[in-house]
Amino acid sequence: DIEEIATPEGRVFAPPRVRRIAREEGVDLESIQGSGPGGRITDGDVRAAADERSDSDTPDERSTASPD
Amino acid sequence: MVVGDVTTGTDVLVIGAGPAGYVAAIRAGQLDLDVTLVERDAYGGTCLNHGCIPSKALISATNVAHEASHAEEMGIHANPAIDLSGMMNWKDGVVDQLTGGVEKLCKANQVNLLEGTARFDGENTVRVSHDGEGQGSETLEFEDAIIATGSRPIEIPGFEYGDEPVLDSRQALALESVPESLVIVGAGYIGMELAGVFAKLGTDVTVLEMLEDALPGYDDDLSRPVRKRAESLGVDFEFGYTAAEWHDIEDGDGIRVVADPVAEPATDGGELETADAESLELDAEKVLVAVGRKPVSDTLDLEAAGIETDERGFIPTDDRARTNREHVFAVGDVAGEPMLAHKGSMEGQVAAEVIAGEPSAIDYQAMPAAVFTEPEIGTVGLTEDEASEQGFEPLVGEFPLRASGRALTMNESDGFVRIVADEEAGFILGAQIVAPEASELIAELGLAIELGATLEDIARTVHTHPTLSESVMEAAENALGQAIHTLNR
Amino acid sequence: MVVGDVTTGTDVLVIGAGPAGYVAAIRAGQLDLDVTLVERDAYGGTCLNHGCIPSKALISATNVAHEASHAEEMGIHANPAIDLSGMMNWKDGVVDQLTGGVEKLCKANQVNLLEGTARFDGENTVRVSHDGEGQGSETLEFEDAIIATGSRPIEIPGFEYGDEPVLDSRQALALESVPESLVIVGAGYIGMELAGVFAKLGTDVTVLEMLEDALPGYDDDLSRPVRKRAESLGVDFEFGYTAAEWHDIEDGDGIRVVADPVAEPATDGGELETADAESLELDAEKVLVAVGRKPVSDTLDLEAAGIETDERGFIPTDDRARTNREHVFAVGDVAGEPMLAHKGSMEGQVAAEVIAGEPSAIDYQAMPAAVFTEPEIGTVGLTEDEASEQGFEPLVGEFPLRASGRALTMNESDGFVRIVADEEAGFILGAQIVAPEASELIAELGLAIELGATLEDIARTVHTHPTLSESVMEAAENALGQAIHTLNR
Ligand SMILES: Cc1cc2nc3c(=O)[nH]c(=O)nc-3n(C[C@H](O)[C@H](O)[C@H](O)COP(=O)(O)OP(=O)(O)OC[C@H]3O[C@@H](n4cnc5c(N)ncnc54)[C@H](O)[C@@H]3O)c2cc1C
Ligand SMILES: Cc1cc2nc3c(=O)[nH]c(=O)nc-3n(C[C@H](O)[C@H](O)[C@H](O)COP(=O)(O)OP(=O)(O)OC[C@H]3O[C@@H](n4cnc5c(N)ncnc54)[C@H](O)[C@@H]3O)c2cc1C
Repeated sequence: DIEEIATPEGRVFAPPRVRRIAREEGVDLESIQGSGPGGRITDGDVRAAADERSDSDTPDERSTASPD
Repeated sequence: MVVGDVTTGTDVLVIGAGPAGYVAAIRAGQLDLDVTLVERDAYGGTCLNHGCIPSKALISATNVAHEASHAEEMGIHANPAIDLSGMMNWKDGVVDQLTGGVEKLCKANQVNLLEGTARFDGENTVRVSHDGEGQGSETLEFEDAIIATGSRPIEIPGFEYGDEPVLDSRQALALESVPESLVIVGAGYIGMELAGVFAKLGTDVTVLEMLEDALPGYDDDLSRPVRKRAESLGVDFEFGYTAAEWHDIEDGDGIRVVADPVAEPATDGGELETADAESLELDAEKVLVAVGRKPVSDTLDLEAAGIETDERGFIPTDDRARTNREHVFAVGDVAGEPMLAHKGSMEGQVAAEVIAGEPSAIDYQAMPAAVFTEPEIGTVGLTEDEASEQGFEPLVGEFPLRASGRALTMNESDGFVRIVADEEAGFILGAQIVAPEASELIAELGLAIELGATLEDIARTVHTHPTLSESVMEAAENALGQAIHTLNR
Repeated sequence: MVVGDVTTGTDVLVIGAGPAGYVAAIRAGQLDLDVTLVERDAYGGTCLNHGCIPSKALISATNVAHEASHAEEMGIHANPAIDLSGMMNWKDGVVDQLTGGVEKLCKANQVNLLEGTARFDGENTVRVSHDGEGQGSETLEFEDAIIATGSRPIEIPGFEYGDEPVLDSRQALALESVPESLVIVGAGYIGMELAGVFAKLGTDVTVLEMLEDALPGYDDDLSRPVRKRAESLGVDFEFGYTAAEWHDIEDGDGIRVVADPVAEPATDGGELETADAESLELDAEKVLVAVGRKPVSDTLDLEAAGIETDERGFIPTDDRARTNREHVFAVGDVAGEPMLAHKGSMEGQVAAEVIAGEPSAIDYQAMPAAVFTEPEIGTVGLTEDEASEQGFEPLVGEFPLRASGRALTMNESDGFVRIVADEEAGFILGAQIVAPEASELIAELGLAIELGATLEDIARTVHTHPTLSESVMEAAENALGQAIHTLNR
């Protein structure tokens, strides 16, 4: 009873266009905390997750990408 | 290869031109794929020729006549005469217009059309045999194939469809005269839709159903208004019976259908007890068997391409509509439940897009379904029970049609709109509607579910007055404890 | 204060029990406010008693009769007789059921009901006078007031409503016999809805309209199918004329309506030219004036509370439904265009919530509207032109009803669904629908706009087959260049 009720597994709340972007970017929607109403996942949430991942995946690229 | 045989090739082969196959072919054409669509019978498949479209045409037409003759309360006195052959001609015209349209759309989207029956002949080939004498066959090579061969009605022992008084739904939709009496075996959606049509045509209809209610796939409170309305049209129901056999009535016209009571587990949990009710004998002019449909996968020589089916004959697929073979897809009725046209069309689109390299997937949150009875039923997503089973805390809102101004002005006040949401965030999880136009009203809720909309989103969207769609808004408000036109629970 | 006068108090006073006022009162009650609703005439206001509801009831009923008598093509032969008094009784029953419901709902939500006419008497007081002899009046003190006094039909010079053959819409909806012939002045939505009703009742209808088309508030391609259908019902249109006067026909029954051609600016941009067409003389049994409605704000002594109106008599309000006085709100028709029931109800809710301290506001993205003609019109949000004017690059998708399987099975193929989106991100900006059930179909698009849905979201939401709502999906797909059932532009 004290346990927090989490959204049942496998169910994400995100519009079709966001689900498509997630597939394109290879982002797992279940790993994202949505910023929309009620925790709905938005385009921006997915793109941010994609950016974050590519940032941490390719640190070298990041340093070369900022020429100063 | 047989001498004299022609081998041609295509990038994408689609087998079957029903709503799954022709949609796949058109989308493939739009994506500039070289696509060939093979159909053995008629463009549009079951749905356009013998299913959705002719059934809905007859439902609309018989409704027009029935409404007018039952509108004394509204001050209208009419006694319409129905000319069945006129009605069937009109229906056939509707079908022709739509199937002709499908053919044109295929051509306009550069789909190669091929008439014939396809069977796999290897990993990347089918043989297409043409009907009629001397038509022969040809071999077709493909890179990717989409199987969209649909389904056929299930037969029950003793009721073979070839026999004259035993009808399947296709034959029932093409009768040349109104039967005086009809036994319908099966109270699923096809049986119930046709029970309404025939009752309104003046046929004495009896529905036999093995289970204990009409539309057994639906919750009681959804099916009840439909069953009651059917009863008020004069339809008799016999629940808990299975059709055992039929024979011609001696010294008389018509046939006698014998139905046996279903053996039920004893309520005390003990051993199986043969129900002690006696067999029924129902006399009728014809009997329509509508007990379900099964996939058309047995006539395709699937083994030749190494494609697997499950124990019921469906071809299992993944979320890209792919079978166990990477280059072969299956869509529509042959790929599994729910056997609905729009489910097949969506899968057809996905298959074509995946072949074209697009990031498409079968990722719907909810599949709507409708029953075109009186009143209609429309459902999408989860029921309250299903939501609980999946671990949600369901929050439910309802609105009864008798409180809807629009429903009263239509003289139709049976039914309700129910919305199931998740208590925590208010996300819409499902909806069940019994109402006139339920098939249309469910669209808003389907969109709501796909978008991840909440109760508040629906409640705060202005809905036109006076419409039935206001009932959707009111049901959402009711879940939030702030409905205006009904008391909040 | 007058001797013998009673002063009572209420936290929230609502004046007028139409869809704006009663909804405000119910919501206030739900929010535990002490609320009093004053109504001088009938619960439900114009909408339930003399507007939306009775008009839609008569539209439905006459449609039932008309459809049945025009369904030969579908094999149905009927010659319905209409008993107008039966139809009116049924309609009155519908109205009574709904207005009785409103009264019950008010009581169930602890709304104090007071019959009488309210006028402001100071900043925080109204006098409520009771009709009937010796009923007197009382003073009521309030902290916050919500004005919801609605609107009344505009009169045109020479056509006073008291005169027997000159009808307003309220009287037209309550006629005791079917007029043989009727001139309708004004081809707005009320005029067009009633033109259809009377034409189907058998009346010889002529519609006079000052401007050049029926439903002049709507784009040509939306109004055209409606005008054409009306013409096929036998309705005559006279565009570019204004009603000038009427007189009894000498030596005959009925009246003669004289209509003058409208003076138009010369097409060469020169000075005003009196159109050289001659005046028209139209003989008819009655004339219905439906040229618009104006706010009921002149009978309230608004000055006593310091409340301002604009030059047309509307009470300007901010996005909290507040007038220029902090503690006084105005909602519904009296607060301005669009004069629609659902707009008023939404404002009523907001006013009550703001008074209760909730963070509510009038913040809708789009206001739907419907015309219940044949076919219906449903609109929401921006047209293509409006979207351009607002700086969007509009992307438009359309689907013609003649390509809809469901429409053909209803024998109704006039019309289309159009969706306007913004090209860049695909956000839905508006929709225009002419179709059967357009009033219901528009709901999905209203929700789409409120939620910021895109074309892709609608296109990827599975829609039930066969339904009219598929046309919404197809229009979205058409905008994306990937419609299946129509060619993509
Ligand atoms: C009476 C009735 C009413 C219905 N009403 C509805 C409804 O209202 N809504 C709804 O969603 N669904 C309805 N359905 C179900 C709907 O018809 C099916 O779900 C739909 O037709 C499935 O589409 P499909 O493309 O998978 O198969 P089908 O439509 O069955 O098409 C398959 C096609 O493949 C062809 N074919 C098969 N094998 C071969 C081969 N080897 N070579 C070449 N061609 C082949 C067949 O000739 C057929 O044309 C109804 C069904 C019936 C019977
Ligand atoms: C024929 C017709 C058809 C229509 N169809 C539609 C439709 O389909 N959809 C739609 O959205 N709209 C329709 N409308 C418009 C709709 O009726 C109005 O928009 C709606 O009624 C406005 O609601 P309201 O609450 O602002 O005012 P009203 O409904 O006009 O209610 C105002 C109430 O205030 C009372 N009142 C006024 N002054 C006082 C006072 N001083 N003291 C006490 N009480 C007072 C009146 O008696 C009345 O009951 C139609 C209108 C007509 C005439």
